[in-house]
Amino acid sequence: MAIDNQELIRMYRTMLTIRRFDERASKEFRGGSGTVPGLVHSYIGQEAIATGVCFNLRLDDRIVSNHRGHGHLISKGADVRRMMAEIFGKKTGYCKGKGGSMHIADFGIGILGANGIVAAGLPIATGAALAAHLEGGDKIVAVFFGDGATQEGEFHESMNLASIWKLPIVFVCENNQYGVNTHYKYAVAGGSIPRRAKAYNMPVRSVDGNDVVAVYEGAKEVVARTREHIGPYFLEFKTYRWSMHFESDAIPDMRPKEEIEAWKKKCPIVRFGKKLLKMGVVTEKDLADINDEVMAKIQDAVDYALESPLPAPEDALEDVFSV
Amino acid sequence: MAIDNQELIRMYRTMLTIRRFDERASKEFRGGSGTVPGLVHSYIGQEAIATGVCFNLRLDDRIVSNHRGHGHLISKGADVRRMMAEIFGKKTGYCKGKGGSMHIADFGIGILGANGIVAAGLPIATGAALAAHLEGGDKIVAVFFGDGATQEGEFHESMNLASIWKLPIVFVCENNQYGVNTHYKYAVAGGSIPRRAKAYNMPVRSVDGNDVVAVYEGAKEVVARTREHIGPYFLEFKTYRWSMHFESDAIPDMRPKEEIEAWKKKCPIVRFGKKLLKMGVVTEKDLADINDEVMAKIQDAVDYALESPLPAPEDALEDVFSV
Amino acid sequence: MRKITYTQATMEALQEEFRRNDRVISMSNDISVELREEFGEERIRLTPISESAFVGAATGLAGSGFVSVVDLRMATFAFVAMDQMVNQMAKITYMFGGQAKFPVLLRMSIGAGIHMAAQHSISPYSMYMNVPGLKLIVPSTPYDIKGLLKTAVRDPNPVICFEHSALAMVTGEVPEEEYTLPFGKADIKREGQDVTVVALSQMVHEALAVAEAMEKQGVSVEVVDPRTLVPLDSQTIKKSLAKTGRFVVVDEACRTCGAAAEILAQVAEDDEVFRKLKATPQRVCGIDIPIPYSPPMENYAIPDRAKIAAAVNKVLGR
Amino acid sequence: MRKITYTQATMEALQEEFRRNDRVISMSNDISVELREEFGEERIRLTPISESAFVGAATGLAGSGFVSVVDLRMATFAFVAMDQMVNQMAKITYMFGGQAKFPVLLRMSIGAGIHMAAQHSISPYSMYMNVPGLKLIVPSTPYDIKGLLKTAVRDPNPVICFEHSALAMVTGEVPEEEYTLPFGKADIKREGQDVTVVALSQMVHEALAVAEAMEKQGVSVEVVDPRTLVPLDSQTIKKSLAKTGRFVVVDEACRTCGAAAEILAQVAEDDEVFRKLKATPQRVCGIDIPIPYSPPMENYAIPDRAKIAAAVNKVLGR
Ligand SMILES: Cc1ncc(C[n+]2csc(CCOP(=O)(O)OP(=O)(O)O)c2C)c(N)n1
Ligand SMILES: Cc1ncc(C[n+]2csc(CCOP(=O)(O)OP(=O)(O)O)c2C)c(N)n1
Ligand SMILES: [Mg+2]
Ligand SMILES: [Mg+2]
Repeated sequence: MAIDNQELIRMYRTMLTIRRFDERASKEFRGGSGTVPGLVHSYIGQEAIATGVCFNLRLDDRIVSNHRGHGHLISKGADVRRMMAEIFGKKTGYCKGKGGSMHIADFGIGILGANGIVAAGLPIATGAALAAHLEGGDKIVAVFFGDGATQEGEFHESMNLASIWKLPIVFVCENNQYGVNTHYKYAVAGGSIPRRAKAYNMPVRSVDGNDVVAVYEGAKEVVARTREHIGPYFLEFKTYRWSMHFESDAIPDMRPKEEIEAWKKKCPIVRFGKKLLKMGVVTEKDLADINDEVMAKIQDAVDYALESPLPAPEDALEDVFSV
Repeated sequence: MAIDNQELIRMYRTMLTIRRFDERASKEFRGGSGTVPGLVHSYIGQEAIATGVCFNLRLDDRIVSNHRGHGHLISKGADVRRMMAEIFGKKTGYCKGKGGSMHIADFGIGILGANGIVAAGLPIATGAALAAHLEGGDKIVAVFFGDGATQEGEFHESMNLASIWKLPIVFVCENNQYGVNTHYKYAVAGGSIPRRAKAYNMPVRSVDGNDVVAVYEGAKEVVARTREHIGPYFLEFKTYRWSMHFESDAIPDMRPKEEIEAWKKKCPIVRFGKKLLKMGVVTEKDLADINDEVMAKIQDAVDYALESPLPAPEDALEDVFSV
Repeated sequence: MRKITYTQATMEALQEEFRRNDRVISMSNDISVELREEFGEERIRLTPISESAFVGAATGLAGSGFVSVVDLRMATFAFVAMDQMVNQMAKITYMFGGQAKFPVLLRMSIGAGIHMAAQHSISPYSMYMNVPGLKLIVPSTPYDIKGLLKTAVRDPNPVICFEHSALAMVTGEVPEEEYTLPFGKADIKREGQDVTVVALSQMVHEALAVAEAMEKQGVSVEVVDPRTLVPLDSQTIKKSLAKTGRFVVVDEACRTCGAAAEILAQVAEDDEVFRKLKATPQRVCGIDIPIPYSPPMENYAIPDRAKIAAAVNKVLGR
Repeated sequence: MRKITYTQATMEALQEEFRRNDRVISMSNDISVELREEFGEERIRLTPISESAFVGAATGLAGSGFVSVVDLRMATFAFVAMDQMVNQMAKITYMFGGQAKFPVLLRMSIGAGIHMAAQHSISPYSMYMNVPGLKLIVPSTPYDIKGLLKTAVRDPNPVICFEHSALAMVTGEVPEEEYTLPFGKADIKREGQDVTVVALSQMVHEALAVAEAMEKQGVSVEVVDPRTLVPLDSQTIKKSLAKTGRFVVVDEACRTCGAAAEILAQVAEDDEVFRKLKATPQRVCGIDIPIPYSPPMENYAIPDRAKIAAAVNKVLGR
């Protein structure tokens, strides 16, 4: 493995940060104490993907995220304090409390925003890739979306447009196999998402989405090629969502219990931790320390969010237009 | 060839009827005499496709057409008088003058309507195919659309839906190579439409769209298979549009002159006529008689349209809702 | 009479209509287990996340002799299928000269208050009101939604039912016996003499609360619920105004070009009503902003009882 | 001053802005040869027939430091991209707390009179007016479109320009020198004392023709063209009304929930204006039907001079 040890540890820490962040955000929401007013779509189980992909990105690369976006944002470098504050609906949040969990953005570090409409980020990302193309250089865009998004017309149009214009964009499909309760083998004719990407004349790579090293290595080559600005690339990661579609019983989880349990055994973080131990990169103590550190960071983010003021009602009147 | 002579002659007559119909409708529009108030998208050059496909359909099969729809309607059995009257904006037209050229329908013979929005007929046709599926039996649907329509999201979603539900529908792509002035090799990533259909797990057949016998034979097998209600089929016909996008100079024709001329040499009607002569199915005299007969029929349609009354202004108030 | 929730009333309406006519077919990417169990997967169809396709398919199915029922969930999701609603479903009865019927019921959730921000919260009925060919209903009670949905399923035209998220758990009296409610018939939810308050959807309940509170102050407020926006029963509204001479319309949707603008315009442009108006007519609407996420701002974005009461007081000159 | 057509004025505005800022990029599936020759294929981009993709791309491009100009052609085609306009472009400035700018100009053709029926003829601006976050302009003359389009390209927000098909060949005076026109500033196209007629887009010309004809009958009509619908200059309208006390609003769009309803509502709900109204305010609008194909019906569907004159006479009590 050509990844340096510090980088491996950073990746582990990022994955764990995502995990602890979403555990806490979900708990706060489920607790019903009103700290988190709106729904949270947990990224738990998929941490390896955002981490492995974004570790290949530079600060000036851009990403576009979807409704299940916390992991993408954290991996790209978003500040967990401002994320938590946003989810808590506070004025200090990334969007001053206007967006909430599904709409966090940080344009300063190339996060062009999460999105509440399935597949709607793809056209926007395609436009960002057009910007990168027009700017020249080797900047790229990565757009994250689920298997469900491949069922929307906006997926089709964006794939086609990015391909004919040879735009520097990586389409990152997180195939967690379900859109809410619908299995992709039911909803995607032919049952193969890569096959579809190929029909747009796009190179495709399918990688185990629960193995962060495989994700990182796969994305590395893809990102390097995309930096040449010779066209888009499609990456499919098979994975699984551990939680319900969102943290509320409004929509029951209809997936087979055994399936959920089986995938939990494939935990990307446990797996990566074991690997790091085996490689001698870390000790059990190191892992425990990282966990403590991450827990403290998340607690700090929660404290920050709790202490932050709510927006005033009239703040709602600002930001409809830019000036 | 297994097609009986009478059928061959009927096919020839249908193709010629389409040709003469659109020649006349275009002339009336271009003449500027006000007989045809609205734009006409001429089907000239593509007659073999509608004819060859629809000759495999029964009266109770359904079709959905697009903006270039006259050929589809005539092949499915629409009354040229009521078509012409509609295009002339008369009360006796198929839609009482409310729809015009792009919106002719005849639900009585399974014509579920032409459509002015690119690709918008595909979801509607998919629904009609769902009806056929639910009814049981062996009724099918055929939907006609251009290469340009394959660029729209509605194409993608319909193909996918029809495929996963195994609906009895034939997707008929008339690849005349351009959407207005844009070549499909520019606008369709990868430059292959059949490849895309395959990605939806759909069987595909590509046939020369200027050879009516090939179209007929190809569609025959496809239609027979589709009648088994085991799933959709995709048919691509390569062809060429002779006229401008529509009969008006509002959008100049930017296609290479030589290309247009070369395709005119591949006239599907001349070609079929020669074949019939060579096969001894008809004599030169027969062909001339057919032409006279068709010309008379079109003249009769024009006379009918001319003699028909315009709608009264207040007729506009009817039909917003069904009762 | 028994009381059931808005959601239960909705379910009963669908169950009864699915039992009544086996050509009623539903499509959604989120299906009801209850309906599926009773009516099977052929009739209760699970779709991919492809709204244009299944809304369009609803039209094709309806034009082929079936009745389509589509649940789009959030009204914001419906925008991805806008062509199929606005260019197709709404217009083809007309464009084809009335030769076919398109019985389609589309359902979608509207409204703020769910803390999901602007891409999940909207009350867009006025956008559809500007598109002739669609019937639009905004039931505010369990009784109304049951009766109106049953009528919708039997209507030979496309109907959109806008269901406010906040109403789901609202309970109300619903008879055991079958009934339907006509379109184009407003319901006077509370009679009064001094002011006419026309309110839509969830705002009906807010208006009623205000009316009750004002009663104690000796003010008699009449609350009119149009129940259907297309067709709109302006007669009932005007009749109420002939009595009160004072007009307030309350709508959660954004103010500009909302349904409230239309209702106010119909009142103001009517010679007879205009003559009888004792005060400047008033709108109480959502502010012209996307719905924000955080509750203090979200609550501020839409009308509340204080704002309704203020408008009532204003037209009363208090 | 030289006279040029509406189309030429549009072209000049775009040429000037493309020269002024090389980060202005255009996308359309039907490109202008003239622009392409001058600015090249990288900036004048030919798209597939994929409106959602290129409208969405316009947003992403704009959010990445460019300025996007999109020609959607017919306003009906825009409905296939409605999600990208209504859920995305209009809302993301707000939802992201104002951290980025999205300078996008979307152009689309509106109006009846082209005999292409309901899927090619519509005037849907009021639908967008109900969606906060979009600026909306409806220029009626070559002078206005040139000045407003230039402002639109420089505006850091999404702007939709609605261009009536019937205006393409209309000529008018346009200065050689560069100028821009502000948003939110109505233009009094003709001064008058007796009646205020607010008219939109192509209807401005019809209203002016009526005003001219009525002048001969001794009636002095003031014609106000708001020019931009969001922001809307209600001050100018109200000031005119303070003078005339008589109000007619003319809009080709369907009556129900059209822009005319909003303008009438703003007039009627204003205490001061309401007090000064000498007659019931009137709307002259398109009938609530999809635009039919055949000219006798098509003409009937939208307002004409006779209908405008009748409304003016009515508010005058004649
Ligand atoms: C246009 C649209 N339709 C429906 C929804 C409701 N919805 C939100 S997420 C989701 C499932 C998406 O599945 P997928 O893309 O696989 O992402 P996952 O949730 O599995 O991460 C659905 C149907 C939506 N947000 N937007
Ligand atoms: C959604 C939409 N976008 C654009 C148009 C304008 N338009 C009409 S026909 C056409 C080209 C269609 O090309 P194709 O599908 O290949 O059909 P052809 O005209 O070649 O028969 C376009 C762009 C439209 N009608 N609808
Ligand atoms: Mg998924
Ligand atoms: Mg074509």
